[in-house]
Amino acid sequence: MSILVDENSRVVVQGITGREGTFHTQQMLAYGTNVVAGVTPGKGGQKVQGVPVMNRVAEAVEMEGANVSCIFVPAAFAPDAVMEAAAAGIRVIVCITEGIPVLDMVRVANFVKEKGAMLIGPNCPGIISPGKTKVGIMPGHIHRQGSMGVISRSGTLTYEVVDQLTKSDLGQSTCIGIGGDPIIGTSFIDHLRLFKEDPQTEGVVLIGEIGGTAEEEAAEYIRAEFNKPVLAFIAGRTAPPGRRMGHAGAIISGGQGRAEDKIEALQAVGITVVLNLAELGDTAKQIMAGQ
Amino acid sequence: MSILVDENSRVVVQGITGREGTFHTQQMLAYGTNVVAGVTPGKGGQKVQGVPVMNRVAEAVEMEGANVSCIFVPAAFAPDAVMEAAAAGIRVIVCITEGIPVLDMVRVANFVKEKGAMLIGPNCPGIISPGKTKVGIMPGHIHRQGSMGVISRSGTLTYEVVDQLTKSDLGQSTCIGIGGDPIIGTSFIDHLRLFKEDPQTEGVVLIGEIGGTAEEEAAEYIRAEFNKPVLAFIAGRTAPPGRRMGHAGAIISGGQGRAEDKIEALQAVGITVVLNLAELGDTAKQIMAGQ
Amino acid sequence: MKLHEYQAKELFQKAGIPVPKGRLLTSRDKLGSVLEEVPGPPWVIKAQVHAGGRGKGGGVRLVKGQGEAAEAVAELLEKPLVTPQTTAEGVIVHQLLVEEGVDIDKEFYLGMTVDRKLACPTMIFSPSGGMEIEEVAKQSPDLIFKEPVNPATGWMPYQARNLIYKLSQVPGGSTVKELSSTMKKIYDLFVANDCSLLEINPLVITKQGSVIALDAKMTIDDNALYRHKDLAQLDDPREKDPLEVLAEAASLNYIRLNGNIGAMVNGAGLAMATMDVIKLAGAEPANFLDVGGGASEEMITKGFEIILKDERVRAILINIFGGILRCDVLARGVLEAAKKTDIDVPLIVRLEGTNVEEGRKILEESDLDFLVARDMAEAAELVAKEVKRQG
Amino acid sequence: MKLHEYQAKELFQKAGIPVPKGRLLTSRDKLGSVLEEVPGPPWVIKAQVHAGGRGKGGGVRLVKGQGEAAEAVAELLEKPLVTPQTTAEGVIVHQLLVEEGVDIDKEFYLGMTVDRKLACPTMIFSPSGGMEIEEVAKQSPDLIFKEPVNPATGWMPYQARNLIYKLSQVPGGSTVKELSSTMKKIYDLFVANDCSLLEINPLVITKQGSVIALDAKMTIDDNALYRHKDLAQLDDPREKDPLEVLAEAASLNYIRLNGNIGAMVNGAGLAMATMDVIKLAGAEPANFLDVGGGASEEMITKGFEIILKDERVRAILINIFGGILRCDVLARGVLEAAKKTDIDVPLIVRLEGTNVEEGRKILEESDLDFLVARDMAEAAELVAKEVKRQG
Repeated sequence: MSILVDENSRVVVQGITGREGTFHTQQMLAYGTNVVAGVTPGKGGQKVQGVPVMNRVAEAVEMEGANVSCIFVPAAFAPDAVMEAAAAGIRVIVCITEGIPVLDMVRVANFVKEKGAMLIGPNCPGIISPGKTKVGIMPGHIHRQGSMGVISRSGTLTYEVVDQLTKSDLGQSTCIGIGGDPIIGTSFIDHLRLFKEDPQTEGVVLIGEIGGTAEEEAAEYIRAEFNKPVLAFIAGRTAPPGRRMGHAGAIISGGQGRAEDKIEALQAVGITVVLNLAELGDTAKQIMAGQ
Repeated sequence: MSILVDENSRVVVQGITGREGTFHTQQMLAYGTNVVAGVTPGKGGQKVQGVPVMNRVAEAVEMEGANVSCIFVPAAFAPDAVMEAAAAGIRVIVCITEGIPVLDMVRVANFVKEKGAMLIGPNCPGIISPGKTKVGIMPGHIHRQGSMGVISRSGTLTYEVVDQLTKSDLGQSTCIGIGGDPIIGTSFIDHLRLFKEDPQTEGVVLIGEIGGTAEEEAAEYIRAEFNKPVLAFIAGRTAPPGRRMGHAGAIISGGQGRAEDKIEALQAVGITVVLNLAELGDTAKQIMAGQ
Repeated sequence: MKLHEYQAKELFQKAGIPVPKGRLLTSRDKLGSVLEEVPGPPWVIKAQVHAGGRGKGGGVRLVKGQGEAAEAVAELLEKPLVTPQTTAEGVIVHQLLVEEGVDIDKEFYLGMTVDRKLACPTMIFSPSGGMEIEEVAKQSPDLIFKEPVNPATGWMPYQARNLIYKLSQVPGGSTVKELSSTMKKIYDLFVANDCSLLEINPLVITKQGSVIALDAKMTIDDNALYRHKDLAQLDDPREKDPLEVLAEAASLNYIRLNGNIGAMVNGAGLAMATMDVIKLAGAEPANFLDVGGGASEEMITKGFEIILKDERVRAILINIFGGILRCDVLARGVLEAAKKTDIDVPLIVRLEGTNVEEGRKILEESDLDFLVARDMAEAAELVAKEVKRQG
Repeated sequence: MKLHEYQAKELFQKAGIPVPKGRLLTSRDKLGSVLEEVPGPPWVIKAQVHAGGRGKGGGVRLVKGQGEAAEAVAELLEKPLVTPQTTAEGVIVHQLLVEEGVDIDKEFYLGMTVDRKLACPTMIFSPSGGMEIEEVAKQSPDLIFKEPVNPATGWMPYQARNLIYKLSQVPGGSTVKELSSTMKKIYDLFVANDCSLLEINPLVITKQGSVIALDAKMTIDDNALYRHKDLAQLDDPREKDPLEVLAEAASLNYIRLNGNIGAMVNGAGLAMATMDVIKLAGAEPANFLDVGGGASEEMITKGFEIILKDERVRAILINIFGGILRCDVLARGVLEAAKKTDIDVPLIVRLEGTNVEEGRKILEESDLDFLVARDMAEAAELVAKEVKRQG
């Protein structure tokens, strides 16, 4: 198994003719991802990396059976692109784009939920089920198929974690970057629910950071409903309040979103929180060995 | 049983200090309806017909356990009143108000659905479960408790039908005026679903009229899922196209909404359609006797 | 409330939707100066009436010179125009729109309406422009493209793409942009003006690749007029039956029909059902009249007067099921009207519901001449009898 | 992007939200003419700085006459202001807002922000005006009233009632109307300007029963500035660290901190984690620097230069996990920077991911003096060692 995407995923790349879209389409194809179509309005009929380009997502769904979308459209047009995918019936939408205004995301998040789709991101590296498919921009080669689920608000920090897991002989079922923005399509909890039901997944690594209360909510969910071992890391223990730490969502404001509070909330429900990132791989290995 | 409202309904009247609100509060109380509170912003603390007036629906919910609302607020303010009720957790909202702009109703209908409430109306006489409670403006005395469900897009036409039923010794479980506007909170189908599960209801009378395709949709639902006898009447066989026949929703436009098409759709799935309104009571009696 | 084409086009222009250059002509004398201001020939002269099917009735003329223009104006202005949607007498044309001719390359249909089932505004687009959309719907439903609009997000650019790229022949890039921008503006206009219908048929692409609205139809939601005082002033009572104008002023729902049985009913559904019963009895209703749930004595009087003003009326059926409207109020209103006007046609009264006994008593104790019907069935029978009697 | 109080109040005024009459003072000489234009005494003189806690730092002065006003201006203008949210050196005050004094009857807090969990804008209202809302939240959370706004409907009047009628002392009818109207305008302003935070603290009711915004805080969503060119121009770079201004111009995410270990990382999360590792190793990070996923050679060079410009930096840690950003690009960028500037502090480099071998080779083959860390653990150890060595 694995969650959300696998060898049956048929991916449409929105913004395929752009620089990033083209580059990562090539990378995804190289990983073995089944990229069945690209979309760039007005460029229908072209080919990019051998992939047919269409004018509309609906065409990619009708003609190529696309069921997953990966979006590389610039921030000003990305909300429209996400909604187009959701309206066309795409059920898993991965939005890589960074810099979408928050109030646009208010509308997008509600729209996508109404359509019954799952939005990963925006401002995220995407999602990979190692050995099956990669829908996003993460370096595929550091992953290995296995039993660990990874959910993260960060990009390169996730690569770091995955690299340590792989080096500790812990492969991954699915790794999801949920995005670093204040409003994102899906939360830790949405994916924990899926990992709970996924037999391939035997343990989960949560990678949080300052800002918001998503980690606290995840802790509460895990306490009440999640039955597999969870290991967590929270970035930003040394971040000053009131400053936006790169990610639009990584800001301690109004006394909320501090790393200490998150760590405390997680520890309070019995989750192991790694304080030194360098030790994450080893700690994960110990925990999983203890199962 | 009965559907939506019964002796346990605790009614809040929004717009209770207005002329209509006050009059019908008195009428409802006389029928035995449990009117627990009224709401008129800024008039909290007063009493109308012995019923305490509050500033907010949320207060009526918190302090008096109101679970049904009946709205007599003028059209310009009614959308706000409906949303207030839905946001306050009221689950059955009856909106008597006529003349709400259609685009307001677009927003209201979506909002109410999102909140999980059922909106009856607007532009409707309300809902009555004879012998238990009356939430609306229908003359209570023509009803009798019994086994017929009535769903209607009309007001006085419903009274006519109920009167005939009662005179034919067919009492009613619940009678619902769903409203004569193009966009209404709940359709025939929503209530058929409830009647289907209601053991008190043994047969249903549908009262439709020109405009829209709600009757056609109901016919399809009945064919596929409804297992109790249904009798229908459609008003407006002689109505000219393109004219709004009193109700904002009663208009044949773009070749849609003709009475003949509705009658045909209903007959096609085996529903008896009464063509002469004067014969409705007798026909209902025959059908129910045949069960 | 319907707007005239020229009124809708003024709103289009303000919203940035391109329309042909044109001027309104209300008097024959002004034709010369109007033609000077409008680029051409050729010109197009269009009767400004609310009735549909105007083209089929000869209300739209393409003229190639001043002479032809003068002829067309002479034939149209202040003359009756008969279309498939008017009566046989037609409607009088009081205003003409004189427009520049446009080099048409392609014709589309673009419209917006509220989808009742989906409970949201919906854009409709079709490459079969110029035809009535109902005809297209019947003949080639696959050529009608629809996009419902989520009220939370408003019209989104992808929806324009969904409509435009469905065309078998996609126009050039700049035309696609213009089409897309027109769609967005139509949605904004629709919402800003509380429209119930907005239609451009045809929306054309010119030989130069520009998009232009050749026709314009706008209907405003009557219920929303209270917040659009500016639009309410565009109402043209000359387009309506004079009795309907009277009824409107009295807040009565009255529609004049072609029969001879006047009807006064409370409630729209019951009023329609009463019309149907009259028809079943072999007669034809002269009107739809719903005096409403909360009618006052004055409104009843007014309604009765309006029915009596219709000289085609041969009998009157009053059918009241008292709810909020009490039967005694109805009775007093009718008597009040009878005082003012001679009632020289048979009157059939059917009362039921709130205060019915009191209402019947008031009528019986008056010197009004009328027949009582105990229920709908009897009312229908009596109407039929009257029809036969007058034969 | 933060606005100054006077900038926010100008937007308030345009939106019809009442604010005290006031004038901006940027030079001592103008005080006389400003005081003539502003009703008073009393006047209120307020330092225009972005740092919070301005009142506690003495940046807000109530003056009863011209003499007191001149004194206050002399003490504030072009002088450093230290608040609980500034460094010990404080920030220089370049502008003062001079306002009329207002007869306060009651003080409220009114704010709007985006609720991340509910994914919608949320109005916050409290009768505990004048206090920091975080303090109120801690001490009396029952005095904080919230109304999330459904984006499909926008702010609805009932929501204002839900907030206002929760007050234990409901103000008079006309004041309720003014409060309600202010809430609606705040929502509209919030949405129209893509705010991430909008605060009025205090919003006061005057002794005359009028509602007036005594303070105004607005933060604009940086991601939305592209569609608000007018707002973008209100940015005041004097309020920022000069190195941060440099970084912004180069599209780098850089935040200056108080430590002495410079850090260059790709990715915000990894950059934060790197800061945390530095701290765990017993040192203090001098900055947060995320060069981003798709950084070019030039951006790397620029980022490295900015770190070197910080004279407090005693060692530099480069931590790159190559994904989109390839390690060879990083290496070349660093070498380019080294050419331009002398690197006189120890450099610790940890590379991993895409093109890592090539990157390491480029660095090794250069004449750059640096230490290699194989992983995060080793990087932390080396940093710790450097800190110890330098004592």
